[in-house]
Amino acid sequence: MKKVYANATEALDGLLKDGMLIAAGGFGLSGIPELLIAAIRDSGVKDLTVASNNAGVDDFGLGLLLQTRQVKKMISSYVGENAEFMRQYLSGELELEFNPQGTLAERMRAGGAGIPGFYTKTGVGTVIAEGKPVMEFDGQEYILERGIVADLSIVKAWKADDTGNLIFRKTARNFNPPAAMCGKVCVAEVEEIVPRGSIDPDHIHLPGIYVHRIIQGPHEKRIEQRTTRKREEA
Amino acid sequence: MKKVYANATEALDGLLKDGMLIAAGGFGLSGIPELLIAAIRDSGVKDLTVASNNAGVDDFGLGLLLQTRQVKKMISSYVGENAEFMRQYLSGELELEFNPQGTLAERMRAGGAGIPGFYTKTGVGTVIAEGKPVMEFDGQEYILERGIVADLSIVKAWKADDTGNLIFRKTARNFNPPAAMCGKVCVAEVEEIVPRGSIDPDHIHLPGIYVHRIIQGPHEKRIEQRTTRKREEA
Amino acid sequence: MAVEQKGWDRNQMAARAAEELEDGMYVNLGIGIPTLVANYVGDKDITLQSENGMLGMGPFPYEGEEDADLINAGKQTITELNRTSYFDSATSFAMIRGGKIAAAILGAMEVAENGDLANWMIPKKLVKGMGGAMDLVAGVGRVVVVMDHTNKAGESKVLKACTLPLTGKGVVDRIITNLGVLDVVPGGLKIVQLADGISEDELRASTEATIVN
Amino acid sequence: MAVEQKGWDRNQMAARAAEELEDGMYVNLGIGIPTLVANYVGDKDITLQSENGMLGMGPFPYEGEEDADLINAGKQTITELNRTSYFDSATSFAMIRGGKIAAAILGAMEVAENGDLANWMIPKKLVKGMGGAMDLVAGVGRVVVVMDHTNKAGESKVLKACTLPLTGKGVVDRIITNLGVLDVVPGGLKIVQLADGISEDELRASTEATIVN
Repeated sequence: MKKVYANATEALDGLLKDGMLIAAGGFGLSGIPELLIAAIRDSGVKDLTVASNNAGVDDFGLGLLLQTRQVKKMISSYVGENAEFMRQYLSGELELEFNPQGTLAERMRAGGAGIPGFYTKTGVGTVIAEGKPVMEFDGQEYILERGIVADLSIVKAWKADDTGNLIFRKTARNFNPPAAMCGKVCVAEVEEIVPRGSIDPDHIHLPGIYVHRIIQGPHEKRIEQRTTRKREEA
Repeated sequence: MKKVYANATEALDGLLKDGMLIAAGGFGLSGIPELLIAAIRDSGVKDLTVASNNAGVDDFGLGLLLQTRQVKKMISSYVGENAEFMRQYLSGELELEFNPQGTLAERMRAGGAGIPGFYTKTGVGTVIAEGKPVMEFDGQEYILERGIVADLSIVKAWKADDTGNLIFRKTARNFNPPAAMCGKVCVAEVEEIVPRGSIDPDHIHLPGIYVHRIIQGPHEKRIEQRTTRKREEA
Repeated sequence: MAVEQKGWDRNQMAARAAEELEDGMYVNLGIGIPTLVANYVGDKDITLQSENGMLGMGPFPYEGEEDADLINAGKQTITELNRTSYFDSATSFAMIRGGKIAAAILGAMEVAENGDLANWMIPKKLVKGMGGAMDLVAGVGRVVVVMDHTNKAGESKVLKACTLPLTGKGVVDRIITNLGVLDVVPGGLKIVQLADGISEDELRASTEATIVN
Repeated sequence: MAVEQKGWDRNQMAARAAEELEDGMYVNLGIGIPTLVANYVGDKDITLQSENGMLGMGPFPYEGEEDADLINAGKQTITELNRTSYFDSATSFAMIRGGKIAAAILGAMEVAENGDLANWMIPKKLVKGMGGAMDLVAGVGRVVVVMDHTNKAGESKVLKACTLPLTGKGVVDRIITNLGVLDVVPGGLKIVQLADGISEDELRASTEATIVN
């Protein structure tokens, strides 16, 4: 069962369809599947719903799909870094469903874990609770949130073996594992494909069962806010 | 904030109370907190409810607490390895709540994750569903299962640093992370306490936030079923 | 001595069950005959899950190389492969419940024509627990049962309705017995294949369930 | 030029907020003044969570050592410590929602006497999203708000009831402003401390919320 593909376009072959739901990993511009996003843009697929914590910036990450108007709806927790997003949203061209960040992450994990709904305190008494079933547990109110099952997941990892076992690096892990879990099909892009057995089985962050196709490629890995301290402060 | 204690008795000091709910890691006899179980036996605490996938064997693991009649109720998925358990259960001395294995694991994770209830297909149409609220999602029936929050979690890991970051080894990981997550207090026993920074932060399986007290000690690590093949078969 | 079983023996049943598996599948094998299926996958690229927290289960270790930290769901010592990954029980059943495991091959006490499965308890006998069986049958993509067609008294275990407490309701896709292969379809069971030396009449005579073809 | 603020300045507010933290605590600090709290924890053993998947957040990197794979929830480049662990977003919010984070110190637009908090949106203005704020206030053990007592127009931000859409209902435990420290208690707010040079009358005059002491 060959999972390794030559490039992002080949890895997405046959998987894209207008109107589909895509779950994407990444936080800000860190750990985003930049090669797959570019290939989705080039494919011309449209009317997408994208579940992703953020929406990239104007000219990088998911912002690329907003420029081309391929996205119909975003499911996100924070979209403040994207002026084009705001323009489309305020003009009514783009739908937006805000989810609290932890609710979004848990909805993805739940969808992947066969859990169609779970109760959470997050958002009780706020606009987030509107229209959602409420249940009381031990005297406290909770709202029902739904699991997300995506038609396609796109994620970025640090390394993979050819069976799809993935490891991530530092905070670039973020939404990638839950996004991968919730996809009916998951395509992963990595910085390096390593031989089987070269990753300690106890170090694998996401087992290959969740990953159907893999590509290796060069990543820009853009930094959104370069904050530093001076050496003399040390 | 000192988390490292000299031994199991000191690590449990002040944490034990008659009638409490304890969540224990381990699968069969693999990855069980054997030192903490022995110390709980020696403490004489009684009327315990123990959430653990299995109940040990007659003379090892949680079986020790059954011998001494310190357990009032078990929440488990499989208890077939323990004759004393069966005797007490059939004579009505011991309560038993069977949970499907995945439901038990998820109940522990949910309890630790602030999720008081979640829906699952597991057990629909079986005795497990009796008395549980049902909800339909996308035309399919699911039952509501509750998160478990334990008064105390006892787990076994391979290594810890002194801030409580844990790593496990092979299939001895099993129920230990979810059990640790669901405890109001969690005590971990490990084979080795290593210096801070000697575990790659990307390799940590359970962050120290879940672990309040740690002991290091010698482990018997008994094998329940020693199955082998002969070298000439290779 | 056990009575000579008609049709396929344990290994033939396992070999037939192995034909259910396709290249690239992640599979969970139950205890008993299902465990033998691993011997018959040939060069198909199959990854075995052990629900206590492992994908890529290897064979038993060589004598002296047993590891208390490396066991399967039957608590037997095993080994790892170069594709192996380990994870905790919540993650393990997340992938089972979430339908990521393509197939489970399991034993059974009873199967009914509506796909009901009973394989975890006999009332008033010792009750050991369902372990992961209820999660598996509820969650995996395809449930294949491998079992003897009849019990020791010669009574059918392939029934109109289960008499024992259920492990899952309407969960079985295919039944492989010593007498042949049957699929759960609307209205009852459909004979897919007869075991070597078994006539269709023999199979029908040993089956209480409705056969639709 | 900004108008000279009465009472504590930003750093003094951060220093006061740092007094809320006890040895051994795991803490989440919001953007703005709360970020400054890290400068005032002294030798207390505090572990900072960054909700994008990290415990044990270190300071900004030295110039030239920025790592695109190592950022905080404000998307700033940071560093790791020898206690650091990384995890995914579902695990991160599992610990937040599960009450494992002892305290969150957050900014606010408005706080009400019943503990309601508004800090994520102003209707008809740009809406950027709540990020992790709703999860934090619903889940952590103790919510401490650090903010200016009044807005630029001199109007109280410590209200009888919030006018903006809520981030959380009845979630705030303590309010630290440039004028002092107030606790949310049954019936309203209780003055715990006055900022340097601030009289109780000044604090009361700038507070719309009911003060119970």
